[in-house]
Amino acid sequence: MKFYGVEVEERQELGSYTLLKYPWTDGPVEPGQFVMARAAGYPATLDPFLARPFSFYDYDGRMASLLFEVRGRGTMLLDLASTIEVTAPLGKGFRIEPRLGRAALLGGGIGVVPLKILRRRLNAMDVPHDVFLGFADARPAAVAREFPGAGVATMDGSAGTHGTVLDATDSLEVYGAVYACGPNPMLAAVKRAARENGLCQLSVEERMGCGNGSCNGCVVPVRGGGYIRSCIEGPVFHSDVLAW
Amino acid sequence: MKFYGVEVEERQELGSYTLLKYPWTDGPVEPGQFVMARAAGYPATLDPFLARPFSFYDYDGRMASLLFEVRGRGTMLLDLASTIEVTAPLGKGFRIEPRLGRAALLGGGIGVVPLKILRRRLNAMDVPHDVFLGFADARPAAVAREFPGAGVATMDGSAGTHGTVLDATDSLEVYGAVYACGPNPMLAAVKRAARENGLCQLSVEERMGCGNGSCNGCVVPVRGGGYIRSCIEGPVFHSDVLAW
Amino acid sequence: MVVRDQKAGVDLAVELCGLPLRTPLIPASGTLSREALGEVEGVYGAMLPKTTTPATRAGNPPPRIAETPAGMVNSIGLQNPGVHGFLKGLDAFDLGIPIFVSVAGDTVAEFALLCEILAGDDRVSAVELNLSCPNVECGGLVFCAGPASVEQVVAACRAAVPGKPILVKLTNEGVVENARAAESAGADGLTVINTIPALTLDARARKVLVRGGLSGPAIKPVALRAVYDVSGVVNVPVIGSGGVVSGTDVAEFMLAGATAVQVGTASFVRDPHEILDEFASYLKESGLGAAELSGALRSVPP
Amino acid sequence: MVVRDQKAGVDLAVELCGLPLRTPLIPASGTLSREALGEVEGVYGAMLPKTTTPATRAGNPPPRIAETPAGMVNSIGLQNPGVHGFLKGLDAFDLGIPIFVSVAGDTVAEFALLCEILAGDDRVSAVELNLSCPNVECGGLVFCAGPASVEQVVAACRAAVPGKPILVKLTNEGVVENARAAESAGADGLTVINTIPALTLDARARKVLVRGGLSGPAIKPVALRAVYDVSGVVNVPVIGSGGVVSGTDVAEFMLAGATAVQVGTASFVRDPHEILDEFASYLKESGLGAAELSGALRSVPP
Ligand SMILES: Cc1cc2nc3c(=O)[nH]c(=O)nc-3n(C[C@H](O)[C@H](O)[C@H](O)COP(=O)(O)OP(=O)(O)OC[C@H]3O[C@@H](n4cnc5c(N)ncnc54)[C@H](O)[C@@H]3O)c2cc1C
Ligand SMILES: Cc1cc2nc3c(=O)[nH]c(=O)nc-3n(C[C@H](O)[C@H](O)[C@H](O)COP(=O)(O)OP(=O)(O)OC[C@H]3O[C@@H](n4cnc5c(N)ncnc54)[C@H](O)[C@@H]3O)c2cc1C
Ligand SMILES: Cc1cc2nc3c(=O)[nH]c(=O)nc-3n(C[C@H](O)[C@H](O)[C@H](O)COP(=O)(O)O)c2cc1C
Ligand SMILES: Cc1cc2nc3c(=O)[nH]c(=O)nc-3n(C[C@H](O)[C@H](O)[C@H](O)COP(=O)(O)O)c2cc1C
Ligand code: FES
Ligand code: FES
Repeated sequence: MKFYGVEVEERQELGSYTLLKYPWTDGPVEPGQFVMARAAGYPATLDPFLARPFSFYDYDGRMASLLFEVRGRGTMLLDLASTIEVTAPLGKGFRIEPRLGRAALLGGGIGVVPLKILRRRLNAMDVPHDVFLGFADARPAAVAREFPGAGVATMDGSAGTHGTVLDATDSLEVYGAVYACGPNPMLAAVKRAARENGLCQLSVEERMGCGNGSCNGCVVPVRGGGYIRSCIEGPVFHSDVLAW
Repeated sequence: MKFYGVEVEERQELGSYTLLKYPWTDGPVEPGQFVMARAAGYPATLDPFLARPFSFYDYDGRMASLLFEVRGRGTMLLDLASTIEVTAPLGKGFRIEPRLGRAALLGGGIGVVPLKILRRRLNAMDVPHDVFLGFADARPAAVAREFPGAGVATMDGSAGTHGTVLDATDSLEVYGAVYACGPNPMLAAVKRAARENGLCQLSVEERMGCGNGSCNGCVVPVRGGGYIRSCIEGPVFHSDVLAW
Repeated sequence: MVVRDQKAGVDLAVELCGLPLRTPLIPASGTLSREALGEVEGVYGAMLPKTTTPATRAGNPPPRIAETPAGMVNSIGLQNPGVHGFLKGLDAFDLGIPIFVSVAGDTVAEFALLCEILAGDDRVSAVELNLSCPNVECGGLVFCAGPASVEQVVAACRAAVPGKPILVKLTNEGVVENARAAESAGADGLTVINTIPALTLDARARKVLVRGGLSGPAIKPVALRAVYDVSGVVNVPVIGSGGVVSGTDVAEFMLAGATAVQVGTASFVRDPHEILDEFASYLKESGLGAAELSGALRSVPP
Repeated sequence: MVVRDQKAGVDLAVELCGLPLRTPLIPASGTLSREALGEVEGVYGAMLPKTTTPATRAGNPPPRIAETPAGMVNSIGLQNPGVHGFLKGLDAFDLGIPIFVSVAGDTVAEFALLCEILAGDDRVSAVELNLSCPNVECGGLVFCAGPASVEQVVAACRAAVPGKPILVKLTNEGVVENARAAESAGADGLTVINTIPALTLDARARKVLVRGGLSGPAIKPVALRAVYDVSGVVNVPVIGSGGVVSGTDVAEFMLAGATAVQVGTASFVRDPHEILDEFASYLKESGLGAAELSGALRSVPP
C-alpha cells in the first residue's frame, strides 16, 4: 500500500476528539470513505506496525481533515505527530439516493465523522434531512456544535436526551433513507429500528490490517452466509446485506 | 533500569555530529561515564526496543550534553526527539593519575566525546597533556575546534595529518599516561603503541543491552581468559586488563 | 528512506526452479488481493495469490486480526472461493510474470486433487503447498507437524503434478527435519517460514482476541534462522518469508541462503516498490547481482 | 504512562508451588544482575538469578547481542562462575523473598548433581531447570527437544531434590508435549517460554551477527499462546515468560493461565516498578486480586 507523507497543518480539540488537517489535492472524497493513517517515523520505528483507518471528516479540495478519538497507541502517536502518513481515499462511501425523500443521519460517538461531508452533499442536492447524534457523555457531545440543529443524546444524560442516539429520534419509519455510522451494536439497533425503510446504509467499524482488500481481516458477515471485506465492499453497506 | 524523561534544551551541529543538552542535576559525572538514552515514546512504541549508550560530552552541574553521530535508527530518532529518556551516569570512567606526568589523550571519530570532561579535569589538576584526534575526513574533524591545540589526523588527508590518530602523535612513549577512546581497532593499536607506558586507559565500545550489568551482552575478553562487562567494570579499562 | 531510480545497472534477476524471475520478490500468499495488483506493477518476479482449497471456504468470524509489537496475528481461515472459482478469476493475476498457486486441503487426497487440477492449467507455473493447515486424518495436527506427514503429502502432490515445480511452505516448528522430508519426497523448492502460532488477549475485556499466526518484522530473526539452517542442509532453493520490510531485509534473507524472498505483511504498510528500490541500492553498493547474493556471507560463525 | 501509588488496597499476592509470593513478578533468569538489585526493591515475589552450571563458563565471544524489531537476540553462552562460586555469592540476592535458582548441565547427571547441591542449601526455595541448553549425550540437541529427554532429566532432578519445588523452563517448540512430559516426571511448575532460536545478520558486512535466542515484546503473542495451551493441559502452575513489558502484559499472561510472570528483557528498558504499578492499577480497575486472575477469561474461543 502506498503512503504519502503529509504535514499536519492544523490541529484542534473538538470536545474530547482531535481534529487534524493536512494538505490533500489528489481528487475528491466521497462521504464515508476513509484513509489508512499513522504517525510518520516508519521504517525507523516498526511499532506500532499497522496504520489505522479513519473516515474523512471534511475535505475542501485543498485540505482533508480527520477527526479522531485517542483510544490506543496508534491514535496516541497520531495525536502528537507533526508529520503523518496517509493513503489515498479508500472504500465505498454512502450512496446518496435523493429521490427517497427525507433522510435521517445517525452518528454514535466518533461515528459522527462521515456525517459532515454527507450532510453537505445532501444540502447541495436539496435533500431534506435530520441529524441525530449519540455520545457517552457531554464531553464528546461538544462536537455536536459542528452539526447545527442535530438532536443529541448522551448515555449518562449529561447533555441532550438521556439514552442512545435512537432515543433522540421519534421513529425512523418516517424517513425515506437512513445513513448511520457508529459502533457495531448501535448499527445493529439502527438496522432493526429502520427495518421498514427503503434505504438504510451503515458504515461499519472493523479492525483493518491493510485497507486495500489484501488481508481479509476486516470482514463482516453477510446475509446468505460468508463474509465480505469492509475496506473494499464497504465500509458503508446497505443494511440488508449484513447478517447482523 | 530506571529512565528519566528530560527535555532537550539545546541542539546543535558540530561538524557531522549532533550536540544535545538536557537538564541534569543529579550528581557529578566522571569523564568516561555514559548514559543509556533513547527518544521518548516508550511504551507507546516498542521499537527500537533498546536504549543506546552515549558518553558524557560535557556537564556543568545543571546541564549534561551528549555528542553523537547518527548511525542507525536509534541515533536517527534521538536526533529528532524533543524529549529523550536517559539513565543516571553509568560505568567506571577514566581514573586520573596526576603523578604520572604528561598525559596523551587520543580520540578516534566520535571517540572524542569523553575527552572534553577529561581534559577539563586534567587542567584543574594542572596535569600537562596533549590531545590527538583522528577522523575519517574533514567533516567530523570540525569538532576538533572544541579541543584547541589538538593534533588532528584524517584518513583521507582532507584535514590535518594524513593517516590515523597515531600518525598525529610522534611517539606515545614520552607520555606518563595515555587515555584513549575510539573504535576498538584503534584502541588495540593505541595499546600496542603505548606498550611501555605506565598507564594506558582505553574506553571501549561494545554493543550494550542494558547498561547496568544485567544482560552480560557488553563483554570484552580479559587477559587470563574469560570476559568482563564493559558497562560495569568499564567502559574504561586499563589496557593490561584487555586480551586484545 | 526511499531511494528511487536505483535500479539502473543493477541485475535483479534470479532463477528459481528453472523459472527466470525478473526480481527475487514474490508476494506472500494471502497478502495481495486482486484489487491491489495495480499498485505492484514491476515489483515482483512471480505472482502468488491467496491459498485455494477444493471447496469454497467462508473463513473465520471476525475479529480475524490483531496488532502485536512489530507484527500482527491473523486467523483468516483460508477464506477463498474454492479452486474452480479461483481459477475462473486467475486471469486477473496475469501481470506477465509467472503465476504460482498456493493450495491447501484437509487430506492428502485433497492436496493431490488440487495438484491434478493445476497440472492441466497452463497459466500456473508452479504450485506452493501450504502445509500449515490441519490434517483432518491426523487429529487435526497440521501437515507440517512432522516429517512423516510432510513426506506423504509432498509425494502425493509430486505424482499429481509431475510437470511443474512444487514449492513446499513450512512453518518454523521442526523446519529443518521437515525440509529434509520435503526434499526427499520430491519438492523443488521450500518456502520458509509461514506465520508462527500465537495468541492475543484483551485484558480489559478478559477475552481471547485472536488465536492465529504471527507475522511481520517481529518474526524476522526467527525466519532468518530457519532459512539459514534449512539452506545449509537441502539442495533445493529456499524462498524466504517472514518479516521482510525493507530492501536490507531482502538482502539478509538472500545472504542467509534464500534464492527468492516473499513480502507479506509489510505490503500492508509500505509500497513494495520502495522495498525493491532499497534492495537495488543495496546491490549497487555491494557490487553484486541478485543471483550472486544467495548464501554469499563473507564469514560463517562457528 | 506511569501510575504511582496504585498498590493500596490491591491484593498482589499469589501462591506458587506452596510458596507465598508478595507479587506475581519474578525476574527472568539471566536478566537481573547483582549490581541492579538495588533498583528492584519491592517489585518481585521471588528472586531468580542467572542460570548456573557445574563448572565456570566463560560464555561466548562478543558480539553477544543484537537488537531486532521490538526485541533482541542474545547468545551469552551461560557465562557464570560455576555453582560453587554462584552459591558463595548468593547472599547478595537475599532481598527477603524466596530465592529460586536456575540450573543447566551438559548431561542428565550434571543436572542431577546441581539439584543435589541445591537440595542441601536452605537459602534456595525452588529450582528452575533451564532445558534450553544442549544435551551433549544426544548429539547436542537441547534437553527440551522432545518429551523423552525432558522426562529423563526432570525425573533425575526430582529424585535429587525431593524437598524443593522444581520448575521446568521450556522453549516454545513442542511446548505442549514437553509440558506434559515434565509434569508426569514430577515437575511442580513450568516456566513457559525461553527465548526462540533466531539469527541476525549484518547485510552490509555480509556476516552473521548473532545466532541466539529472541526475546522481548516481539515474542509476546507466541509466549501467550504457549502459556494458554500448556495451562489448558497440565495441573501444575505455569509461570509466563516472554515479552512482558507492561502491567497489562502481566495481566494477559495471568488471564492466559499463568500463576506468576517473569520480566526479562523489559527490565533493560523500563523500571520494573512501573510494570508492577500498572499491574496494580489493572487489578484495581478489574476488582480482582492477583491470585484470582489466573485463567479468569470471561469467554473462551471455539
Ligand atoms: C472505516 C473506519 C473508519 C473509522 N473512522 C474513524 C474516525 O473517523 N475517527 C476515529 O476516531 N476512529 C475511527 N475509526 C476507528 C479507529 O480506526 C480506531 O479507533 C483506531 O484504529 C484505534 O487505534 P489505536 O491504535 O488508537 O487503538 P488500539 O491500540 O489499536 O486499540 C485500542 C482500543 O481500540 C479498540 N479498537 C482498535 N481498532 C478498532 C476498530 N477498528 N474497531 C473497533 N475497536 C477498535 C481496541 O479493541 C482497543 O480496545 C474508524 C474505523 C474504521 C474501520
Ligand atoms: C560506552 C559507550 C559510549 C558511547 N558513546 C558514544 C558517544 O558519545 N557518541 C556516539 O555517537 N556514539 C557513542 N557510542 C556508540 C553508540 O552507542 C552507537 O553509535 C549507537 O548505539 C548506534 O545506535 P543506532 O541505533 O544509531 O545504530 P544501530 O541501528 O544500532 O546500528 C547502526 C550501526 O552501528 C553499529 N553499532 C551499533 N551499536 C554499536 C556499538 N555499540 N558499537 C559499535 N557499533 C555499533 C551497527 O553495527 C550498525 O552498523 C558509545 C558506545 C558505548 C558502548
Ligand atoms: C492476513 C494474512 C493472510 C495470510 N494468508 C495466507 C494464506 O492464505 N496462505 C499461506 O500460505 N500463507 C498465508 N499467510 C502467511 C504469509 O504468506 C507469510 O508466510 C507470513 O505472513 C510471514 O511473512 P510476513 O511476515 O512477510 O507477512 C498470511 C499472512 C497474513 C498476514
Ligand atoms: C540477555 C539474556 C540472558 C538470558 N539468560 C538466561 C539464562 O541464563 N537462563 C535462562 O533460563 N534464560 C535466560 N534468558 C531468557 C530469559 O530468562 C527469558 O526467558 C526470555 O528472555 C524471554 O523473556 P523476555 O522476553 O521477558 O526477556 C536470557 C535472556 C536474555 C535476554
Ligand atoms: S483491511 Fe485488509 S482486507 Fe480489508
Ligand atoms: S550492557 Fe548489559 S551487562 Fe553490560
